[in-house]
Amino acid sequence: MALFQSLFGMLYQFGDTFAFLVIACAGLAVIFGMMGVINLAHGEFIMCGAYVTASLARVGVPLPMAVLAGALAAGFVGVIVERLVIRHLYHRPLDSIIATWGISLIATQGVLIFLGSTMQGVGTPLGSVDIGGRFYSIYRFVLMGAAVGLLGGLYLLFYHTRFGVIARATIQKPQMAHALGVNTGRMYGLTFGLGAALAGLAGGLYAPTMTMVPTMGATFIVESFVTVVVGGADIFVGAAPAVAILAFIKTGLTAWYGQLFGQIGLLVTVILVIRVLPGGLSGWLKGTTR
Amino acid sequence: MTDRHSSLFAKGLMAGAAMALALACPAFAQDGPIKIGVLEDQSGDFAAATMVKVHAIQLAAKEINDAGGIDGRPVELVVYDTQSDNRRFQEFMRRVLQSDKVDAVFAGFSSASREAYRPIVNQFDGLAFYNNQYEGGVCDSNMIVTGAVPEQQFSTLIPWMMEEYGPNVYTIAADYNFGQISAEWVRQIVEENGGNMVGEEFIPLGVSQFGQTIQNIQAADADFVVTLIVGAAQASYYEQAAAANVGLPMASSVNVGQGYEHKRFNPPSLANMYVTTNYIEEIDTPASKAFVEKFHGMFPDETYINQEAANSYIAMYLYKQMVERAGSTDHDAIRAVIAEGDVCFEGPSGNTCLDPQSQHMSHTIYLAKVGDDHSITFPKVWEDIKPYWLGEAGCDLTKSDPSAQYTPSSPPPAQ
Amino acid sequence: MTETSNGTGSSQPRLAFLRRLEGPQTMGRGPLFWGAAAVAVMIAVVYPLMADAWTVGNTAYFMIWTFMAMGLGLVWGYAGALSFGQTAFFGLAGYTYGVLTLNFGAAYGLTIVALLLSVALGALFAVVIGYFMFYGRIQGVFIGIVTLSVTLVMETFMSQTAGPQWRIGEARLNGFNGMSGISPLTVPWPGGDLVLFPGPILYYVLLGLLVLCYLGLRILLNSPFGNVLVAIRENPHRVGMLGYDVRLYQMLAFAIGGGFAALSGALYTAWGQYITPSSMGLTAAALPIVWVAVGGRRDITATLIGTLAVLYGFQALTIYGSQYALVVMGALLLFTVLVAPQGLVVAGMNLVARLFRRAQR
Amino acid sequence: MTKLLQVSGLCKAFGGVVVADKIDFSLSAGAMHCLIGPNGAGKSSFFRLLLGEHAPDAGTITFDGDDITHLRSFQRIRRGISVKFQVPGIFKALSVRQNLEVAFQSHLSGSQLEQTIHEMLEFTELSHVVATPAGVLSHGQQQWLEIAMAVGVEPKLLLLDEPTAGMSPDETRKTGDMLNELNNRGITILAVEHDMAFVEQISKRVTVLHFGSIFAEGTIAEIVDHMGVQEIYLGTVDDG
Repeated sequence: MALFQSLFGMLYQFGDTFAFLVIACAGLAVIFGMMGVINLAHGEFIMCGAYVTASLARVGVPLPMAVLAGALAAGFVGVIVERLVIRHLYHRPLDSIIATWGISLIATQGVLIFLGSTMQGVGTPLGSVDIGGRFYSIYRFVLMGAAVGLLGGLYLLFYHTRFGVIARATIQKPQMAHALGVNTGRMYGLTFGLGAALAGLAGGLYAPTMTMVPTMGATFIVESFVTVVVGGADIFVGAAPAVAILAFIKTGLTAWYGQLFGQIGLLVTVILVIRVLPGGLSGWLKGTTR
Repeated sequence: MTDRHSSLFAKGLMAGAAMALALACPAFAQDGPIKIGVLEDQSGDFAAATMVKVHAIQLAAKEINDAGGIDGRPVELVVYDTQSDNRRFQEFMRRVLQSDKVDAVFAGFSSASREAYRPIVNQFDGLAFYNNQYEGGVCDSNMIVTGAVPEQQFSTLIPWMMEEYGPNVYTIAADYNFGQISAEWVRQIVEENGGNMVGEEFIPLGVSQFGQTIQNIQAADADFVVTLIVGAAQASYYEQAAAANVGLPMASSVNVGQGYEHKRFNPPSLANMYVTTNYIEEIDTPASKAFVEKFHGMFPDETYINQEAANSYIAMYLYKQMVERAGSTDHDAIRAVIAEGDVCFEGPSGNTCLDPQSQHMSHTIYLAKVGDDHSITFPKVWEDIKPYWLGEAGCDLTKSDPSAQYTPSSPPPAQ
Repeated sequence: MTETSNGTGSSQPRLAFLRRLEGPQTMGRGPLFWGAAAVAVMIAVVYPLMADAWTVGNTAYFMIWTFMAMGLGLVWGYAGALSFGQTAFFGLAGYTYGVLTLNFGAAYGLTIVALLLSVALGALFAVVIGYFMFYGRIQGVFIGIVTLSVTLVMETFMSQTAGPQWRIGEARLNGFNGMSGISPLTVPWPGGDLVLFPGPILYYVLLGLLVLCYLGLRILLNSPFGNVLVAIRENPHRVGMLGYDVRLYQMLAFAIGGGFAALSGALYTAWGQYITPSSMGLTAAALPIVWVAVGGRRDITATLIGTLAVLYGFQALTIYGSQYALVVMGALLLFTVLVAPQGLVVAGMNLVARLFRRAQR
Repeated sequence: MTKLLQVSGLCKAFGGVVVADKIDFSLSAGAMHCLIGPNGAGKSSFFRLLLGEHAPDAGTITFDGDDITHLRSFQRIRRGISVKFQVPGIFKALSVRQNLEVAFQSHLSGSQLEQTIHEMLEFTELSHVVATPAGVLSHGQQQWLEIAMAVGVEPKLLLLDEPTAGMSPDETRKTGDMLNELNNRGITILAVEHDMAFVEQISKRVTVLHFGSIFAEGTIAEIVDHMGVQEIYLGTVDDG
């Protein structure tokens, strides 16, 4: 029984970390992988999704609807931001880092000024379940399911829909796509919007488990970056294995040495991966399979 | 929303230059105003807990001015927003002392910010009030600490919890000075009372996911959990622990009283939480009720009046008393008053007195219990709990001023 | 862009390096520019006689940061590698200075030695990181991510050193709260050591150091080394095909930039007698980028003026703009990137030059 | 006569794509040699292998008597290989003079540097634009500037990748004259070229590359007569 307990415990922790990394990084990965833009306002899109979700849930909107609305709201903001700012910076990736940092400053402080320093959250739904003498939050299992669904959904979207194919074509050969009559500007806008919406979804999904403050996005951002870098430029090939490896490293280190080493382990992994595999996991996987 | 805007606008006006409303009363003595610098975080990470401190100081200043000022001189506040950034504390501490030439400074939320400005206060021989509960140990004659310290909060809380729930204790603490030192106090007091530490875990600042920690706690068979976690991200623990049905009583010296988590989180995630604090707005005494009423009279949409707000308010009146007794704002004269050992104030939190050896305060410590619906009850109140550790360890500011911070593991050098 | 000097004639070989004070890699040349620069320095010299003590100390404090900014200008603007982690070298040097002075005290000019050692250690660390990155063929935005990771690892690590076991000699690292009680810079002086508390003396020392570093950087940038750096920014592949070891040049530029960041770090620690892990955190790491971007990264003069202007501006905003300061800062960044991508100071200098030319016509 | 460049058994494949298939190739000192072949024949890859931008899977490269197979690019350049790329690899933000300085300053300084810059400016007729940013030069001038950058280091071997791509017939002829002059001064030249008229103007011998291996080698007349070469290559060239 004790063996089952600790085995299941490990598995649960792994799944929990896996879900967090997938959900946190999806939006950043789409924007970085598809457009080469490092979005430092990623955390603020997450905060936007969380705030909208929590506000709606507290006036009685069912949580799934509220989460969806949070994602849509963040996506909508994303489309506007792309049109006003990001669009002018595609050829200047370093400048887009600065611009998104500026957006992040404005968003965090703006929310603090207009909505106050904190907001009442929504409670975690669904209660808990007793497995082998330990209690586990059922909502955490929902998050794991959502992570797997998210990976599958993104795969289907980008490989089996017209939008996905055109989007990938646009990103790989913009001039060619343009010549073929694709409205490349709109594709970029939609892709950025999708990335922002995924960030909003992350905020919505985690809103019931976290403290609602304007800086809440910051707790996601380091982990998101780590995952994207380890995954490499092609997120569809690299993200899932990257998340699996990182979740394994983090779970292991946290379980045996505590939270600090879980954190440091992640960051050291990034540095090592970049040194050994400059193209990230996806670059390495593609290099060996071609 | 419009209310909020207008009060923000008013704050903006006040923060910039001298406070107009403080100057509104005309009949003051010749000496000119007594200037008090206010360096608090009105934006950034800590704003949630510190905006109210600024309001408390403004409230006290208004009351004092309405009643004729300090020794007939009006109080003038010089307020800067330090943005939760240690560097701003350094810049603005220098500014208030050197350029604005204030007579005293009320400054700082995090211990890091206090340590950032302390060398500057020492260099210019300023007088700074630190109005937070903190890890304790600052022995510096330029500092007056009005917040509670671990020995006051844990020597009351831990034995009570052990008697009520059992001897097995699990501590989770933020992995920095406050958490480490507080955890050390908990450990020591648990052992002194014949209890048993079944687990102790330190959480890096900024961590928001507690899956592993919750599992460890469930596995440890603790009777109660001491939560010494800090910051918005770490506060996510409560929601996650409730969702996983940890179901253990909790004890803390920092949550509720400072970040009013019981107001922000949905019930019952903080149910069965016990906190020792020297003040929270639910305290049911006439003095406290009057204080809350006055506060809301001036700041109608104040979210929560926490212990730091009360401490800041008390500190203003303490300073008033010291200046009036000393007959000047001169620091040596003020220290002479402190050395008399009877600087006390009967305020919203009950009677508090300033200890001349450490320049920390004795407090009435309230044990607050969070109910299932997040309402607060007070199962126990201890009166006149003294900040004994520094004095016992050998800090005596009436004799010498080491300007250092000590910890139980590195106490003052033996005389 | 026209050029006149740089290599015409080779008289006075002993002072040949002085000719490199002006050249195509740096804006400003000719008697007008140097006249203006001399006037600026003169004003800076007499300014403490007229200003109050706080303003002088505050200006000295701002000057401390310009070294890190100029170092980043070299790495990012000239060598084309956006480092998001200059604060790693800043912090390392700050802690080194703290540990050294807490252990060995301030007598006999030891603080000066500590300062030099801190800068050397910072530069050495930059060599290691630079070797790791450039010899590992890391490029573009990934340099930003690696350097950011380095500084965040250091912040995370230093934040948890609160326990008593974390000490180096006499110096407790003291975790998140930071190390305090550090000696200010102390110069041995006949008739009693000169303690450089923030005040006029420190101001003049820093001003001298700043002028020295600025002129030194100008010479470096207009030297063959600077030429190659700019060429690498433009087309690293071609530079390799001209027989240069591109990685070595990038690593050296990175080391110099790290050394400058380290100088800022050690000076900052001496100034405030305090250093904390948050000076290596995300916000702190982003600030140098903001200064350099807003001022202008492709020119060292613009970087210098821009950094001072942004520091003054942001502080003034914080004093008078209260809560809105951070919003205005963010908006300023957006404005710069969208409207004046080469930086506000560079845009301003170009505008002045254009008006001047038109007036002459 | 000793061989300046000796390539033997050079192989390189990317996944399933073979870009160099056991290439044996040599070049005598003082030669002026052209490398031709249809698109995808492996010409550029061969250059990259010679320059050390790709590591070969097998084979050796010997230059001037030394094995350079495992040297890094810049080390090969320092031994006397120089290259001019198809797309002008000049530094557009730098002036013409600075471009030349960057190219030469690694081994020249002071008056020597001045003199070489002066000579190269004369040689490429760029003296009148010395202070112009290279990015605003005409296409032909950019190509010449890059030739000057490649030549000023006094290489033993000059590699040229389609030196006349995008040039007018007039500019092409002038470029041909320049290269002949350089060859006369003793620089060995290996050029990849499409324009057969230009190949005839400059080259004594020609090598045809096809699917990563050497298909034919000989004088220009022999190659033009070679039936197979016409099939794989010349037939596809519209303006041959």
